[in-house]
Amino acid sequence: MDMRKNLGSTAMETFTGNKGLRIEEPLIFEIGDLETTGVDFEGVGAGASRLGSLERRETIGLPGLSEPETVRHYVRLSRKNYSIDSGIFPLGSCTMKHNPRLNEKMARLPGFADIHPLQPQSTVQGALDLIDTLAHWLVELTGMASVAMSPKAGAHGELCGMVAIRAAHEASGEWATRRAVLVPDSAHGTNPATAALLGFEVRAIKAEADGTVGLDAVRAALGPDVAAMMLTNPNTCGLFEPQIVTIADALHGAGAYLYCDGANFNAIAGLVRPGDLGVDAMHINLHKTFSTPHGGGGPGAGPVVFSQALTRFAPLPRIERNADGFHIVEHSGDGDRLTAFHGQMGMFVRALTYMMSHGADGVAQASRDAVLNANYVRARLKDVMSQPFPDRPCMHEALFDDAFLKDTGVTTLDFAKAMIDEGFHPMTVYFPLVAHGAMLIEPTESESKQSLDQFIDAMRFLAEEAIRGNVERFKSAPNFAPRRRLDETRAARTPVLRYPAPLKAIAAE
Amino acid sequence: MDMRKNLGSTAMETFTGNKGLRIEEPLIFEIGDLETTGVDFEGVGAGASRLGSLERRETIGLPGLSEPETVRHYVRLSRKNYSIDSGIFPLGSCTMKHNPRLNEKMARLPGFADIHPLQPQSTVQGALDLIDTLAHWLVELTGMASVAMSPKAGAHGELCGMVAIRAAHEASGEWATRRAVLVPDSAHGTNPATAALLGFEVRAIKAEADGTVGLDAVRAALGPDVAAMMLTNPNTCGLFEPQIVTIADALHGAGAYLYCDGANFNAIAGLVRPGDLGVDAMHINLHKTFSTPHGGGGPGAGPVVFSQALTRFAPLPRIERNADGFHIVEHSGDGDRLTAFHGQMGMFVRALTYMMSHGADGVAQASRDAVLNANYVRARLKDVMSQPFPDRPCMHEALFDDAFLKDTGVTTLDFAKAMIDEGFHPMTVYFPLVAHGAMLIEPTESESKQSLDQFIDAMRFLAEEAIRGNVERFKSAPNFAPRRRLDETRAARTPVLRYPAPLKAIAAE
Amino acid sequence: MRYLPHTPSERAEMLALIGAASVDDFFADVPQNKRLRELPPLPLAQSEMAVERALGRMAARNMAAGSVPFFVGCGAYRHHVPASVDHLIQRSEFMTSYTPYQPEIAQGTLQYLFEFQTQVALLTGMEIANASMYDGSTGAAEAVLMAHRITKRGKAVVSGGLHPHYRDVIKTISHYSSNDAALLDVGADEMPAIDSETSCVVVQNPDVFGAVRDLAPLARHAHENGALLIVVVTEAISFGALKSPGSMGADIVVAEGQSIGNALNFGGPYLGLFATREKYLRQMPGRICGQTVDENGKRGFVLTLSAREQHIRRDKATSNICTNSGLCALAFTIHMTLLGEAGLKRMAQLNHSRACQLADALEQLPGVKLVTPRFFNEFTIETPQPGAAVIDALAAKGVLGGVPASRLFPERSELANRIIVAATETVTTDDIAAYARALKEVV
Amino acid sequence: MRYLPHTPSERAEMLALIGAASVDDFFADVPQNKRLRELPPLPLAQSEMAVERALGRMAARNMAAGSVPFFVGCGAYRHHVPASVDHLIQRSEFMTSYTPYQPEIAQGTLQYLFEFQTQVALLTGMEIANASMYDGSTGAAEAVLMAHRITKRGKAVVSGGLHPHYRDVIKTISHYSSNDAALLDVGADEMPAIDSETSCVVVQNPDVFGAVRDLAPLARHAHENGALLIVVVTEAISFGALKSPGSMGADIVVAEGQSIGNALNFGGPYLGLFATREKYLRQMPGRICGQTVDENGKRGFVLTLSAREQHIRRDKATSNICTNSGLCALAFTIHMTLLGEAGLKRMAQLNHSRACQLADALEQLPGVKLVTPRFFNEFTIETPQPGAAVIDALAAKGVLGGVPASRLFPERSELANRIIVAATETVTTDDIAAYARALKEVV
Ligand SMILES: Cc1ncc(COP(=O)(O)O)c(C=O)c1O
Ligand SMILES: Cc1ncc(COP(=O)(O)O)c(C=O)c1O
Repeated sequence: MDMRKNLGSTAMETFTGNKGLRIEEPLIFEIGDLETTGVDFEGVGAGASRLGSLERRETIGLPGLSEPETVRHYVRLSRKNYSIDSGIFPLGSCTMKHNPRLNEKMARLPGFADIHPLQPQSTVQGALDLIDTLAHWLVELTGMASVAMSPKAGAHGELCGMVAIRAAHEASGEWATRRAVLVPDSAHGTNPATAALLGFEVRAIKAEADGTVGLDAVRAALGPDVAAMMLTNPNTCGLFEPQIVTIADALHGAGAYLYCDGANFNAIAGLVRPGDLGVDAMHINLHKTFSTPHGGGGPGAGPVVFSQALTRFAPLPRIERNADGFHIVEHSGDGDRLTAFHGQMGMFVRALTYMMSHGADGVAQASRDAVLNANYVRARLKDVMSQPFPDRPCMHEALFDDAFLKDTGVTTLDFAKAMIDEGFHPMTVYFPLVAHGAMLIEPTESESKQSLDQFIDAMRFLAEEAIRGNVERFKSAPNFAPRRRLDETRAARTPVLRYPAPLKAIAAE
Repeated sequence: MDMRKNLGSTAMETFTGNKGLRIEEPLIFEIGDLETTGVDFEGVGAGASRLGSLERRETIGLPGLSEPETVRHYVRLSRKNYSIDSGIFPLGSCTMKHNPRLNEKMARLPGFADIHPLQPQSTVQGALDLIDTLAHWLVELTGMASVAMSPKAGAHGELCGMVAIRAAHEASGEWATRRAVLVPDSAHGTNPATAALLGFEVRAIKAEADGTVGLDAVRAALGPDVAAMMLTNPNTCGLFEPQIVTIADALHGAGAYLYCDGANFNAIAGLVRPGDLGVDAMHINLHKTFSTPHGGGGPGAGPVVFSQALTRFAPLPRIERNADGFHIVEHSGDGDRLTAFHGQMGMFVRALTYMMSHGADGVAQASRDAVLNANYVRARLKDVMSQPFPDRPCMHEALFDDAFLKDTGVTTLDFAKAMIDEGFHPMTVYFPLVAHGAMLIEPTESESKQSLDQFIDAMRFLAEEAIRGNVERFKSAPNFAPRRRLDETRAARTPVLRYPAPLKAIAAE
Repeated sequence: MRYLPHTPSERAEMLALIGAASVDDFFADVPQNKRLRELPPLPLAQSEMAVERALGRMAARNMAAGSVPFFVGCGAYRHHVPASVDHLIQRSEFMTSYTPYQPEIAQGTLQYLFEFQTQVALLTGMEIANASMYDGSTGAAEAVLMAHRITKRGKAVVSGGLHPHYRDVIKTISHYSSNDAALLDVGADEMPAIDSETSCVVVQNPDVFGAVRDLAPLARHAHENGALLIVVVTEAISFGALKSPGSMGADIVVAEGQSIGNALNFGGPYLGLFATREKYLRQMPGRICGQTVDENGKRGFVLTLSAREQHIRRDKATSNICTNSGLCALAFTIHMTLLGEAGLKRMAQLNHSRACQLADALEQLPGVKLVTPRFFNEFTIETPQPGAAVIDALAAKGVLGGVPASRLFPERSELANRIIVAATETVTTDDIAAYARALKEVV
Repeated sequence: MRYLPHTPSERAEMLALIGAASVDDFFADVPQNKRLRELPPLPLAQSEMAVERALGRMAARNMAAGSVPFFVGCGAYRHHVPASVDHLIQRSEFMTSYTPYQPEIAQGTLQYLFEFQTQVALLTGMEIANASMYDGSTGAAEAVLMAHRITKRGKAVVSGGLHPHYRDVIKTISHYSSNDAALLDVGADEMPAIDSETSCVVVQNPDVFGAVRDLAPLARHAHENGALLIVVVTEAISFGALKSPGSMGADIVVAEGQSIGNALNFGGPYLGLFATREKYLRQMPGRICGQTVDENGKRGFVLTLSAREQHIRRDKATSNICTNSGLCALAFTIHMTLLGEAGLKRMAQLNHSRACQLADALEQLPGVKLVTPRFFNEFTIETPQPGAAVIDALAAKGVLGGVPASRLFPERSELANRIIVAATETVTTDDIAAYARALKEVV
């Protein structure tokens, strides 16, 4: 690499392209080679091989780095990321709350991390107890009849819940005629995607002017062909669905089920039980409400709680307890299965640690604080920003739209990028679709008042700047991030999805 | 805090003062309060107190933060630091090599981290075995007779070694007349400081023109009043002292001892044994040669190896082995003691892990690579920078001076600060004192050729820039670090060494 | 509560500013009778110390793999993961960040995903890979759906050597996702009949019994009949020793990536690897990271081709997946980078030779028969007694000796006396001796 | 070797560029006969797995405090340290950086040092503090030397309640550092004679037997006679419960900070806290961090007043200390920040009440006598048998019951039957019952 190319005309350019602690980092394919390794092994003798002609003989092309180089490479990469630990991460719907380190420590106890899903059940009684205890918490907090623990994330939980609903209709012989699923247009994309994947027909329900789902709209769409409704509550506008109980009644009256997207359960945990609202199935994103880390995109966990009516349609495996301990039921007639093993044990340990730490009281207080924080953000921003649904109190997130940016030339995206320059992760943008240029702010309970005030003050400043016509700050943003704005169109038009050159060629260069 | 003050006239200033991922962070005293805590306790009842009038009743003024705030505060602070994991850290004499994570993991095993120095010795046999095993490695690698494990760092090891030397002279009745210690002027400050602390008189020895200590200079200073010489080998100019064996002979012939500062043992470990060179005592900085992390300034560990002659003057405690296991000898007549317990166990575990990982072969190879890397840096920089001692091959570090900057207006310090902008930690500057405007570069064996080349290319570029007269780049540096150049004079003239306002007053503000 | 920053007075201040009397005001939309009047009947908050003790006690009731001679596999493998891997994935910036929706401040995540995708493509011998699925089994089901979309056919043929849990996941998803979907089971070594409705053949290699085979003839057979070949791999270390699925003609490769970088974790979280041919790119499920440039022309990475995904395409998406296995993918990438080509091959070789040693030792015991002569690091033996009883007896002696085939195939009585046994680089000569000794006593 | 990045060909390339035939060329200055011809007789390189196994075996041969009822103190205390502390100190940027010589890229370290110094000053009730010493005992010796410098006197009076290891360190350093230094031992409760050669009185509170006392009279006595009062504290949690040394008149406070943020670690690394009055600033040993501004006027921190230190002043320095206990100080600061005023006071209260409970329980046993009625979290009991035998018998029953006084004072036979017992917040009611039960069986 010739680093002179980093030198522009100004004195402020550096030779390396680095800027102090902001260090440029190549790909492993540009620094590794085929010989180097950061892992030593003893006793790799010649040894007889039983593989014969099936042995892989060609060069794979995988770069290796020594341990010091590897550590440095990934530490450097990490420093290009924003995280909860860097500051407020107000992505609406994503619930970026504090991830306690105790949870990480517990998940790494050999008694949890170093046990195999298929070792004799007598040797994993503590693990089964843990899953059972967590299940008990989930059932109690939701007021439901049972829980399926295996789903791997929220969307997988939706799959689990909707599979049960379809199975129930199949069992009652109505599946042939009940294929419609009502989905409000504010729903998360996973809702319609899940329904469609399972052969349901998605029937969209328009939101009322106040951002909630109206009973009339549901009634109008209801019929003998409706299998279920997928409702998010609190919904993706951050509002508690005021009609949820009557909607549930209407659905049940019409022979349909109510699936609740529980991504926003963190607003009501410990305060309101979905089971009391008429919900038949709901997934719980442990990585949202119960704080297992998001990990830059996963892993999560999405256990699904069920009403009595759907319990018997839950997939395998399930854990049962009898006189001589816990048992995993892995086979049972034609039982459905959604994943190879018993679910996200590593996440279960973290979630239970979180719950036991908070206790019932702490869980309720966390919900209250989350709601308080969102309302505080909303109250302090409402005069400079615009709200699509200003009439109802919000729950754990505050939704704004881009009306306040009208005629400024600044878009929601520009606004978000300017927030990056100010040291914040932007809120969720352009979701939900029911708000124009949506900005969905979820502060979570983890933010202190001081942190919220700094965030709010900066947001107010930016809103005022936009209205003052200081557009450059927005259009050029981000100016201070590791990268300026990235060309997403180019990425999609001419996809480069892997390092192209085979490693040998590089070595020869 | 009013953040508007962050806004200068240019559009590039931000409201918060943050710049993307570079986030400003206040002091805990500015964000914490007296009530908040990030640690919960059960069962703190009223309970009877036996303290009576001795109870602390006043407000201490300590700020507390919840756990999320604490984590964020310290993560943010961490991001203002450079580290080995960020890039090359070529501080000469400091040996900033890779810190393997296995060492950290081993040091945290409850069997090592969670044992008490005063619990029954029968319950810590594994720990004593570990110390004994490490001692064996140190004795074998140095070719000495014994080792005292308790010293807490290099300077503490110097104290230990020089105490033994003084004790030996006291025992032979010569202390009254033998008080001089010869110390070359290239020595690290701890050498004269240690000697002086122990009542020795420091007699400086001037280096030869080639940067080494000459036999004649030593002979000239030697006499019946000389207790010892403190010699660093390889020395702080990065040179192996070619006369060390004859110097040792001369000292011994004159009734004096040779103390070797072993800070640079990493150049010769596995290749040359100080015991074979005539050394009587030498400390080993486990945090340098054996890679226990420097931790932003400690803790380290400085075991001292002794020749047969000095062995009986080693301080307590010592570990002995007999038929029924290991014993710690904690009391023995009037034995000296330098610290409360048995030394830096946490560092011992790390160092032994490092040694066992490398093995004798790996330790030797690491020394060779360290020396190779330093010579490579030197060879590739010698035409654009200047060397005070160009004649001998260097060992593990390459010394330059500021002659090449003459008349450029750029100082060694300016040069160092410009390196920061390029994404590097500077080398050691202005040490050793025998080189004018010294720049002491120690790459260590952990750097890949690619990393060295990038560093060297940037150094060459900067050297050329200085000579080209592009001085602004240096004078204004660092431009891209979390802070511009800091006013050290002000810090020393009007010392502010703690947060001044009591916390109550802040809360009331 | 240590995780909640507000003091009571701050809460009061905030309520005052909002103009609310209490937090209850915000719950006005919740019907009065649906608000809990009391806390749910669950324990109250506990200190860190108390929680740590309680969980420590639960953990102590499990037999950790590392504490005994350990030979359990069948889709999850115990390997040594270097300490630096776990340290690095716990960096706040990796662990506590979200899916990289704002690429300018998520280049760390995006760059490792790009590295990951490339590594997966190289290992599987395919052209492209996505940024991960939940695990191997859900990936396998997604692969079948993808084959249906590509071929516009609705039937999958599943080889008998496929892990039965994988088969059940495929069966469940196939059943519900498409009304005319059908699943045809064929024997492990059978060349299946492929009709005009068959979209794909799903085969596992090494199969669930540990047997390895050449898939080229099967690939040819599938392709000649207009079907795709989906290859499932549950032991990713085998990529270092066995001909790549790509080189044998696979169209989609799905693998469980746990073996590289990730702990056993009692079954999750794991890591689905998903690779295919470039021509099928737009039918691929899941997130994909792509290279681009920023406004200054500097290389950078973004999530791309999201027109396939649920958040853009909603009910027309290729999959409903959203959260995937990001951090497990990071662990994989770091471990894979540490290994490199040389290390992976050495590790694979060591796995194979340990397994050969073990097979040799067990085969010598009277009554024990090796059923799968050609294997990588896992094989099947037959014992005189039911496998489940043998495994329980071994466990009582402190040896975790494998998986009785009856646990996976309770309905197939012909497998009742079989045990599937795995040996990785973590197995020592002493472990092998201990197994042989214990088994001798048991059979 | 996994830690060494060079390939053989890179080494060759580098040698070629340098113009050297081999690395041996660089060792030309080492006399031929002094170069090792063979590797030292030590084991060869081992894999991470092998090293982990070997060290794991060693660790398993120790009785971890957390695995048994545990009551050992005397200068090192087992407290619960929140998991976040250990996570944070392992951040690369903290753990793998050096002493902050380049402040512009070390503000993270410098700012926490400033926070640390302030916390230490507040806890001890003093005006200023340094950036740490190796541990409490070396800090105590430095304090005596500092008192000598300030008063220009050379004799230290040491109270009998001082930890004997601390006393021995002071004695050793005093003996060697100054030719006319002398050490006078006085009983714990004695008001010592202070002559014109006495620079300081060193007293520990709570003392090594756990007893607490009011130091104000002693301070007055010392000051009236021109000597300084040095207060040693080995249990930092006591700062949350006991009148501060500063408020009782201390001139220098030295403490072992291990209790806050740091594990037992078999005795090290630990953390020396060192605080004094502002007027003695320039005689203080060790590093000091100070506040300043950068060129843009922004607040920042630097190491300052280094004219006291060895790297500037060489043989005129106040101390030879260089590397100190940086990362332990960080652990302390983080734990202290998590606790805050409220948490520390609660923790101290809990320690005290656990110790009271334990004392009550033990005192009731026939033959057991409480010797120190006024204590914080540690006290001394007398048993009918020699303390050492009692402790060994308890250990055999799986209870680590404290330190026999004879281990610290082998020469004082009047203490032979005494045991020093500590109880912290980690002690449960069950632990206390277990101790009482076991002790009853033993005495
Ligand atoms: C409202 C809503 N529903 C469903 C999901 C999907 O959950 P997951 O990402 O865990 O699959 C999300 C999260 O992204 C969400 O916000
Ligand atoms: C040459 C030399 N001697 C002695 C020391 C002192 O060692 P320590 O910092 O471990 O006390 C150092 C390190 O700073 C050094 O470089």
